[in-house]
Amino acid sequence: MAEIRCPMCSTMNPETAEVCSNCEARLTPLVSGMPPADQQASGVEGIKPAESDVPSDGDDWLANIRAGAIMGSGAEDNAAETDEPDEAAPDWLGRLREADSSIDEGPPTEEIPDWMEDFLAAGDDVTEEEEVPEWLSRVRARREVQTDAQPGAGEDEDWITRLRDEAPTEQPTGVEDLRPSPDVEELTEQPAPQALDLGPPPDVPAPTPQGEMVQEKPIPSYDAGDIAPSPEGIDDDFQPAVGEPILPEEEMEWFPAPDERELLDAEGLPHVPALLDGETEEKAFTEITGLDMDSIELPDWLGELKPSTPQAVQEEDDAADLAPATLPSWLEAMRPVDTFRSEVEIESVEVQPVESAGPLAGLRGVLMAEPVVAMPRTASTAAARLDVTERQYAQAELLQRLVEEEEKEIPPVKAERRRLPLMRWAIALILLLAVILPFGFNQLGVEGYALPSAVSPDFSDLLNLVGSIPADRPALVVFDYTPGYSGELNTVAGALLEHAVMRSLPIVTVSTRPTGPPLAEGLLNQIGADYGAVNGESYLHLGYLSGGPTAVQLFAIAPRNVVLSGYHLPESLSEGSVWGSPLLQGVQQLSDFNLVIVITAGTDTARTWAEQTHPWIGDTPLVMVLSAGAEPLVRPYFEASEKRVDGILTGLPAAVSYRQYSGLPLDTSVQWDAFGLGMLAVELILIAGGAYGVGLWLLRLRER
Amino acid sequence: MPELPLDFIEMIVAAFVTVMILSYVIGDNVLFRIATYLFIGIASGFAGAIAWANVVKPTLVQPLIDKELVSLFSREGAVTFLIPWMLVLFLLLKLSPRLSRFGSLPVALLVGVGAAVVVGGSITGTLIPQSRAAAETLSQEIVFTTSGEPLSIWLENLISALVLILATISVLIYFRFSAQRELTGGARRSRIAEIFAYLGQIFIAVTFGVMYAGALMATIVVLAQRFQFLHDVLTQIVGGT
Amino acid sequence: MGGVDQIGLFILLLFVGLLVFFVTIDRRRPATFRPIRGYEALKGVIERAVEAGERVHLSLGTGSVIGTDSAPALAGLAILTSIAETTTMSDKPVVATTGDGAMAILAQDTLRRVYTEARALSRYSPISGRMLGPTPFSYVANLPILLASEDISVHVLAGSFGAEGALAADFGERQGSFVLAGTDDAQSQALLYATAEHPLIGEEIFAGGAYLNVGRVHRASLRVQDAVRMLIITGIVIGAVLSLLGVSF
Amino acid sequence: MKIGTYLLWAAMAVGTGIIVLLGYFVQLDQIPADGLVRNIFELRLLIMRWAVLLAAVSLGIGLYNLFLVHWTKISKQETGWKYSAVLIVTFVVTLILGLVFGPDSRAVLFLFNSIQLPVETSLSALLAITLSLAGFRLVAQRRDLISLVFVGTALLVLIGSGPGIISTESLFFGFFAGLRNWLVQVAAAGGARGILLGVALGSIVTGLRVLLAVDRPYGE
Repeated sequence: MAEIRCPMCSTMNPETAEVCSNCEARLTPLVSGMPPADQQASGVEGIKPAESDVPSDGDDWLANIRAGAIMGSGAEDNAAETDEPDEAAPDWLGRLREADSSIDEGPPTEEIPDWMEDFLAAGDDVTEEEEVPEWLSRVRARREVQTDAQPGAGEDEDWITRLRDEAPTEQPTGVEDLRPSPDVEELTEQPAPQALDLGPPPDVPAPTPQGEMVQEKPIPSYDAGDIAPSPEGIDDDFQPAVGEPILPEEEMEWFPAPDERELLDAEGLPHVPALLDGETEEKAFTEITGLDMDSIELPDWLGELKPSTPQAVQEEDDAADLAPATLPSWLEAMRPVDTFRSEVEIESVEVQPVESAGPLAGLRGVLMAEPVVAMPRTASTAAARLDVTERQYAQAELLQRLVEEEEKEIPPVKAERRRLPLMRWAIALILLLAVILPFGFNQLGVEGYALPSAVSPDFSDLLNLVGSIPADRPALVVFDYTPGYSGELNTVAGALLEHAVMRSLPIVTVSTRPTGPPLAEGLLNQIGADYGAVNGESYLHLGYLSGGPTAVQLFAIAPRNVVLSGYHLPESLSEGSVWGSPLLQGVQQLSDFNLVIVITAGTDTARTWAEQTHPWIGDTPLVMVLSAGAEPLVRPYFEASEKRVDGILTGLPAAVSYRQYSGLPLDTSVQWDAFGLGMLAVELILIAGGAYGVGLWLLRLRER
Repeated sequence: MPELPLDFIEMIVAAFVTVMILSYVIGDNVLFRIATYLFIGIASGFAGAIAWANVVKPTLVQPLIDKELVSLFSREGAVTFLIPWMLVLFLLLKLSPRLSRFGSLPVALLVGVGAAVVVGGSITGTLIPQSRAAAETLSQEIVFTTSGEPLSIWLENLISALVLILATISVLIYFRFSAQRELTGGARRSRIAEIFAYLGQIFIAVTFGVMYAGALMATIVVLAQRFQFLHDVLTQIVGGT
Repeated sequence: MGGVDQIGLFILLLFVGLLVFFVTIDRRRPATFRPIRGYEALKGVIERAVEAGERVHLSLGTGSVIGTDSAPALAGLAILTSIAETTTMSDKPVVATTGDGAMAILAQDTLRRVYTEARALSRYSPISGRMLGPTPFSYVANLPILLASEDISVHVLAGSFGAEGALAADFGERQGSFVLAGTDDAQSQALLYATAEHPLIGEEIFAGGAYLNVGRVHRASLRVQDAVRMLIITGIVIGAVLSLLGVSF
Repeated sequence: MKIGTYLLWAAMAVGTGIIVLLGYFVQLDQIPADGLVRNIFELRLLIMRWAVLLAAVSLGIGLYNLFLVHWTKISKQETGWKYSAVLIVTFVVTLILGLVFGPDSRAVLFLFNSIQLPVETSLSALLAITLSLAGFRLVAQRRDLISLVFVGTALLVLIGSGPGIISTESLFFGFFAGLRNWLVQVAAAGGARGILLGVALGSIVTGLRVLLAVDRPYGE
């Protein structure tokens, strides 16, 4: 069913509609005898006259227009000042009336603008080529060719149907019938008035009637290093022919890509038909491939760089009186020559359609709303080729990919549906059970893991070292770990400190972390309770050294200048300075301590104490109590030829062994079993992960 | 009942807070957030009090109390009292967004000292000692048998020394950033570097595996110790001993 | 002048000389670096975060400015410069957090400089560089709430961490964020290798400035590292041969 | 080169940096200096002590920044403002107790032992579950040779370190303990040395960029 386009807002409306569905403008012409209400409802509200001005008989359509003219006079006054005096205002009405009476004469002659006049004159007299603009002479040549090719083209047919007939008719040999299949025919039936349709850029999907997005076909990715892609790389679906509406993908499926063999030229190099240069090559090409150049469409933005025929180029050169500009060869090859053939013809008045709506409804020969330039035109059939080499083609491809990538919207990452952390719960449950069960071993009479019996070689050195330290001067114990690691390090360091307290070695603590002093007070308070060691007599806290390695170096050089107040001092010392304590009598610098024990979980801290104190520690042994993970990084300091670390104690197993061999009481059996079961659980978890991973990998291997 | 109720209350609160944090295993929840914010508040207050008591007060305030005003303006007073006060005042300008620009002098001092400690500590503490230790790995005692040393021990020591040097060199080569430009615009190592880098990657995986195992062992000990603590608290509450 | 560590001084001057040399030849003979997967992916996800109106979070770790553990945080500040330049115009600009007061001040100064250069100082907020907690664990404990409340989709750890760095990375993974993590401590690197989606191992954390195009000197720095690396390897091999021959040094 | 205040800051950073750096290579106490200090060594000590003081004051500024963030959240009643209220109350109470009675007072130690210590230890305990899950996922999902070597090595070290699948008293424990020691003391030590050297290279160049005023994190 044909449709009418609303002149006011260009919306497509069914032919039968009187009023535009979008802006309710009047679609059906005003015919005399229509009741005033219809006229008013005719959508002319914008210029509806006031009640009093409406003439009594109401049905004279000229009176309405005059009322409109009065309403608009305010605007016209302004316009008038610029264009014509007031008296001349009714004059255009007169002309309208003449146009109304002689609708068939076509546009009033005196009104014709100059360019139009030339055009018409050119239409009558073909021979005077000099004055006729050159582009018009070609247009006229084109028209004669056309009329020969299509005798009897219906005069009165709708301009769109003629447009469609313009589509290439000869069927290129060797390629299946490219004529759109019947169901596509209806789509092209719809009079979709288009401006100069160069086709939207291939990546911007043309709005389809149903509004659903046309699925873009991704350009096949290839490395820049490859030779220019053969035409299959440019899928026809992807590049709509110029002038044709972009069809939903499924309809275009039957538009097959040309066969690869045909596109290879004699030497086997993949020729890109659209880009061969020169008329002669084109013939050779058509003979080889039998493919007509029109059917192969360029990427749209390349489309504008339409090839120019050598002969047209020659003409331009002659006409120019200026010295021809010397263009670079590659630019010369790409210089477009206007090959568009204006399809627009100004028909005689009889043929012109009656204006169906709007204030000029019922009139003929009304100028088109769109500028003439915007009228549909199609490229001429005899388009010449671009002189483009392979390298330029590859660069064009690269440029096109870059353009498309820029415009391509980064697809939003679909937020993973928050799945229940079942794996995390399962592993947590296994670990918690493994650690909790040993507390019930005694009640259940289950025997736990046996305590370690083997003694590692570097272990006995440490035992002898701590066992042989004299008690005349204090041992410095550095608490450089955070409360987070106290669970492990209190247990490991506890063995060493308990051994020292058992041997009544005086202990002085210091820390380069704010939380170190309270940890030291907590651990020594717990150990001292069993051996009667009291703060201020058996042990003393120097407190917090702020400043990291800088403070360590300052402390190593001159401890008394750095530590000013001390931490949690007993009442007897709280008035004076911590250095007044008898424990610290002979201590002036770091080497005056009998032993330095550094308890830390971090390898950086261990390295800092090993490096920064080395020049000032003298012969005092340095022992490191480490978390299990720090051992590999500190061991090089312990094994270097020039020893910087004299003893290492790492992890719970070593601590349990130390307790066994230093004769300390062993109250850690439950913790040892919990540790053992925890390790068992973790080992099984890792084995399960490994088995799962290897299994999947083998499955994939077999599938491939 | 424990002698001091404070210790008992301390233990009960610690047990509650432990359960609130371990509940994060199930998922982020209100209990976890309350315990976390309590912890951050206390840690911040504690750190502020320690910084004041151990550093700021002894340097900026104590001299005002202990020393006469005259000595503060002497040569020694200038460097231990006046200049520090000036730097601190400049630093406090950072509190106001408008004047913040002029507080950059002390920050520049901090950055200068930090950068120097990084460069000096790395050169003298790691680069030289570690390179020397790597070079000395293949010493004569290891390569040539000493009398009475069993062959297997000698072989094991020799292989260990070679593996030590090979591990260090291949890991260093793996971290090499420079590469050759490929035709397609990518970048790739040379053939030899590729072999050493792959070997280096395996040694890195072994090193990380050892450290990961160590950390895992440490955290299992902590997990066991936490439940030991909860078990002790329960027995004390139930047993009333 | 006795008491001069000549070897140390020579190495220091060697570094400075090589740095100046590589900066001068960078324009004529630009360097090519091997791809690092983490940095490649980071560029894309930052753009997506800006487009999707989500926030990027950079953690500068818990190291102190005047400690040996300040090096990765200084490298983190170079990465912060690059990220901030991309997100100044975003609805939710980058947030930098740290566990040290002085490092928080440096983060604020770095952000202010970037906003000033981008002529967007009005959009700068002082609390976009902040300290979350004074101790390592108090800093990490604050992360899950920050990640949830500030709609963070890119979670970058570039600073000094202990074992708690693994918790920091795991909180990011649970939030479904893109996690890129690097530090200087080898043990923490091992844990981040297991827990983070894009771990930076070894000295890759120090290559952030070069891979995110912060400046010519950053690229020259990587070439200096490679040159000294080859000297160390040569030194180790020659040293091994000399010690084999009984020469001690 | 544009003139600006940044030159002053750069001069301060480079000057103090060079003095502290020289302390690592040169016996500075033999370089005399007249004026405020007797020799360069004393000047270096002073600069380091000022740095320690400024670091502590910066901690104070950081705590004020923390207070401001949460105070803003409360005043704007943003989501989760109740938690911020809990944080601010405990922060102020602990700070006042610490300033008035000292950080080693019984009250402050009560707060430390009842909340800070158990929370940090429990977070460390959570790490056990996190690391186990990460190990499982690493080898189950990434499935490359490197992850397999990583988890395989970890497994061997765990088996050789203590009781688990194999008790410390079983026959095979000796073999696994020896294998564990070799892995830790040879393979991992060599790899760790390579990583330490690499990290040192990166740290040196990063520090040099600051000392040469190429990187200026202290602002313009």
